[in-house]
Amino acid sequence: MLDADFFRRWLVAAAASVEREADRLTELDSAIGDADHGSNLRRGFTAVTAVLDEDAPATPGAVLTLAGRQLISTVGGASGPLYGTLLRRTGKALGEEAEVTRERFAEAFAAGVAAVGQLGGAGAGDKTMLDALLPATEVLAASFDDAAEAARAGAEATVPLQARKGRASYLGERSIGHQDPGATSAALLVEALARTARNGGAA
Amino acid sequence: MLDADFFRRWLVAAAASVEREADRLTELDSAIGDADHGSNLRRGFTAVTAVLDEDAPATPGAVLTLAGRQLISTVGGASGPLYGTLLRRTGKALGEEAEVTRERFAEAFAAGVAAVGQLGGAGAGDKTMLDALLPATEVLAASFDDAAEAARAGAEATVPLQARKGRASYLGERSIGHQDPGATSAALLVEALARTARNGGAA
Amino acid sequence: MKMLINVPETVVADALRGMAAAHPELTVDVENRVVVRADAPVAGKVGLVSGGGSGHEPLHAGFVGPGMLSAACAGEVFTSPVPDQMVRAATAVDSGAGVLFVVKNYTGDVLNFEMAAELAEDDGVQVAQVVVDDDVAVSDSTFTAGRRGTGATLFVEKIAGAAADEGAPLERVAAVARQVNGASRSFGVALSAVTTPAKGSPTFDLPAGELELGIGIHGEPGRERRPMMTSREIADFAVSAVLEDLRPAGPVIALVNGMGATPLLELYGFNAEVRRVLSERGVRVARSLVGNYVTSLDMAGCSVTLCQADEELLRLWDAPVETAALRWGR
Amino acid sequence: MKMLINVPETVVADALRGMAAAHPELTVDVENRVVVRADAPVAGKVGLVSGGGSGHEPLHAGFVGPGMLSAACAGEVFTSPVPDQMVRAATAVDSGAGVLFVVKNYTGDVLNFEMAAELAEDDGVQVAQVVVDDDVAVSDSTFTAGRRGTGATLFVEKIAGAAADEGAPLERVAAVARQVNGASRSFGVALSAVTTPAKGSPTFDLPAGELELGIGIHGEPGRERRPMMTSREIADFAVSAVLEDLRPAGPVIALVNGMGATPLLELYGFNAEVRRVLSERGVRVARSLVGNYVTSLDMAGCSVTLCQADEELLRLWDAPVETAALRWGR
Ligand SMILES: Nc1ncnc2c1ncn2[C@@H]1O[C@H](COP(=O)(O)OP(=O)(O)O)[C@@H](O)[C@H]1O
Ligand SMILES: Nc1ncnc2c1ncn2[C@@H]1O[C@H](COP(=O)(O)OP(=O)(O)O)[C@@H](O)[C@H]1O
Ligand SMILES: [Mg+2]
Ligand SMILES: [Mg+2]
Ligand SMILES: [Mg+2]
Ligand SMILES: [Mg+2]
Repeated sequence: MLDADFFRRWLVAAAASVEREADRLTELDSAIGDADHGSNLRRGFTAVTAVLDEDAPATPGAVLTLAGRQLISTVGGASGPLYGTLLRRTGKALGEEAEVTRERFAEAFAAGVAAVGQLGGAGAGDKTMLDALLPATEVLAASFDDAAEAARAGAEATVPLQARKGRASYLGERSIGHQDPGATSAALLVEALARTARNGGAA
Repeated sequence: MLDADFFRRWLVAAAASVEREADRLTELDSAIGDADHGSNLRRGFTAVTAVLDEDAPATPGAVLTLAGRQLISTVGGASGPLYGTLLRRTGKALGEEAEVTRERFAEAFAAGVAAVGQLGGAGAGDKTMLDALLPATEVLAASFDDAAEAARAGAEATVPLQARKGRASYLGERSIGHQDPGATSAALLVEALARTARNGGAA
Repeated sequence: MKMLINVPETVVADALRGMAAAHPELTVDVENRVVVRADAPVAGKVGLVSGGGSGHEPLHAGFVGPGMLSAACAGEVFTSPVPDQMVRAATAVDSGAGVLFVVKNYTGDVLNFEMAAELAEDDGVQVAQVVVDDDVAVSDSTFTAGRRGTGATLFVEKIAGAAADEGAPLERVAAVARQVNGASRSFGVALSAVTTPAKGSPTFDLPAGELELGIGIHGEPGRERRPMMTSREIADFAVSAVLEDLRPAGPVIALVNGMGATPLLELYGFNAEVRRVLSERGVRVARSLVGNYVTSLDMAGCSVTLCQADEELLRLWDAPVETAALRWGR
Repeated sequence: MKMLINVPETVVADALRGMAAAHPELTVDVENRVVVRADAPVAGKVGLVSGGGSGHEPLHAGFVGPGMLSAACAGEVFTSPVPDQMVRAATAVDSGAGVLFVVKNYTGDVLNFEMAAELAEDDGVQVAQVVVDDDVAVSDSTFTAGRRGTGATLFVEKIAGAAADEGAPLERVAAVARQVNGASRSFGVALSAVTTPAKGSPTFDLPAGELELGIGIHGEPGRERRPMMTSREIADFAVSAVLEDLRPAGPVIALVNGMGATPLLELYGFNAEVRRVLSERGVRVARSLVGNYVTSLDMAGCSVTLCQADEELLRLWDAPVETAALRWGR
């Protein structure tokens, strides 16, 4: 079972990944965007760990909802509302339960990912964070490690795609040949989840 | 004896030197000034040859006065009024004679150089065009070739000087180690004079 | 890349402190990054709120004041502000007559303003939105995020601001804003890439002797790279691109905008070429504006924006405006 | 270096054509490079004429209009205009009340305006001159050409322009101009060198990680080169340099001026630091102006100009002005 602390630790691990990879994310965003994805997420996840430090919500749902709201309030850009919505909707779907099963979480996460799709109007193959999130969702119930692997592969698979959403779409064919920054950060998030579970989190 | 045509040919030769050396003059001005001395003089001497082409004044005095006025009207910057005054005052000092001796010209030229000193308030050693003009004046009556050599040497001798007049003076000690652009162009002028005389001009 | 800054993290807050010091007629909330007309809310008048990533100055905060914006929200450099800022701005300027959000069409701006609109409505503020999308370098299709909002933002903010200043109701102010956006098109060109404080190196490599055509204002590469062109050739290209999309029947308002690092001397020279092309094409320029208004930090380059203007839009354009960056009328 | 130009030879003429197109309220003589208020001469009022090398835009032509200059003469890039232009300008604006020449203290400007003054007097125009020399980076001694004229030129043109607009006689306008110059000091800093169209490469090499302190506006290297400094440190240095020379007893007008390529975002941040230093030093800022006003083509950097202002100067500063680059009052 996954409790509030597991989700708190996930977000702290995600924040650490973002911190470590921020320059790379910005570099990727510089090729087909506006060179801020790393600093955007760093700002957001720093705020998330700060708020979770101050205030430790008791349920998985509350942790994710609070984190999502914090991302919305601090990131800005496209990724702020999108990642914020991902966590908030996932959190809301988890309801008020004190502990959730992996399956229950996978279901909620799928709802969160669907909300991202709805908000941004993107689908698979548009070269966005969804290209990492959607494949991860499919196998999340079975294995967090597989989900991490699927997200990573999904992110890498954005390289040959032409972007149809977000800033990279302005480039048309010139967006081909670059990995999408948002898909890359989404993979970091799912990898952090798997790592957290491996480090004795998930029951 | 030197007639109006001799002075016309001198100015045409000077214009050719300026054209050829314009980039070098600008380069020198770029080190201790504002990178325009070459284009300034090119603009001025192009205008001088144009006006002398249209209108061929009958006396040496009229040629130089016209050329001087033209420099004043087209160059701008510090060098425009200074070179303009040099030629105008030299021309005025020559009066209305149809031909002048080398000695007479040397005297008039000295008056022109003095006027430059008065207008700009500079003296020998201030790292200006005067450092080429003053040494030339001293030997001009004896030999145009010697004057050319004196002007060239005078220009080169500006390298170790600290500028006390003009834009280069703003640099203080940082003006040391660079040849003055105005002294360099002044040497071109005197060299053009000697060349014109050698090419069968002076009687 | 050298910058006149302390550390990248504080550039936006530092700039807002400097704005506050320079402009007593503005209320600058540095912590929340909201710039408001000191006399807001103005009784009975619709409030105009805009905002976006920083790095485009004087847009938007430089356009806050009588006759134009009521408030502006400053995001991080090239990053849309967050909904909290927009809600704060909306609440500060709402007199009860409602608030118009002027949103440049970027995914981030649209999503954040959208969320803010919902939250502000929850707080009892009536909100309308106009999305500015004038950049013809991006094709407006399902294969893109749609045309970017660039130079026309100034037109929308000025003209809708004048309508609000006259006391027009929210629907009317929004309708004017939409009309202006619909009648405006832009095209931009970069002679150099942009360097953001956070990244510290140019966002793309632009070799000497090449330029980018069809750039945006966020350091994105353009639609196409070409060998360097003359001012004349650039004007031909940019104006043609605009006129391919906008075929003005009547006179236009023309903005020749600098991207930040292009000297005004060059920009005025470029304006001469733009006017030449327009007159060759039979387009009459009723009003003209030349300067650095919608910039991209230290990018060298320019953009051309044309707005087909009827009598009413020209009247609103000519109406008094009193902001840091745009002022006229009396 | 890429530029938005056709050929270097025509940049000034091209810019003037572009200005003429953008500003119907100005009469632009492109051939002779003189920009005049369309309504000049104004009966009974002293005319104000300035000018200088191009490349400092909006100075001077951007300051032509009611309440400021009557006419401006544009020289080649960084080259003083010629006397013929100044005589033409003086004749165009003289209403019989005489003309004040506002001359920046550079050998070329001084000599050419001097000659022009003589010629204009010959033509029956009464001429007074004020030489602006505010740049404390140059020591005002017999070992230099004297302090350069930089940011204070804007103060002199604005305030003397207001005096002329009120109908003050020539002597009084000249006296006000001299008072403003005497009460003003500046200091400038370059983060990058300048590239002139004619030369096409930077006037000096400024390695990454270094800056020039005490630069002028013509691409001359400065007084000193140092490792790169923060905005805070630069403000400390520049304001200290100014205050060493000017010890204001009362309030000041403060201009934080961009050299051309420094983003407004950075300039406003720098203004915050300037205000911090001034308040630490107990100097009260009565009026504040931040922007690109006296520039040096594509140079990155900034300058600080302070003018100690009494009640009368503040009143004249606040008086209405209506030019391309400076507008306020009603
Ligand atoms: N409509 C969208 N749907 C889903 N993801 C999107 C959408 N638009 C952009 N993204 C994601 O956001 C990432 C960019 O985020 P970021 O750089 O932080 O924001 P911005 O583009 O506003 O600068 C992209 O790489 C992409 O993965
Ligand atoms: N006061 C002066 N007296 C004599 N020559 C001077 C004086 N000031 C400057 N010069 C000369 O003028 C030259 C610079 O000319 P130029 O570059 O054309 O003008 P500017 O300095 O106005 O750009 C200097 O190299 C110097 O020789
Ligand atoms: Mg981005
Ligand atoms: Mg020079
Ligand atoms: Mg962004
Ligand atoms: Mg010069």
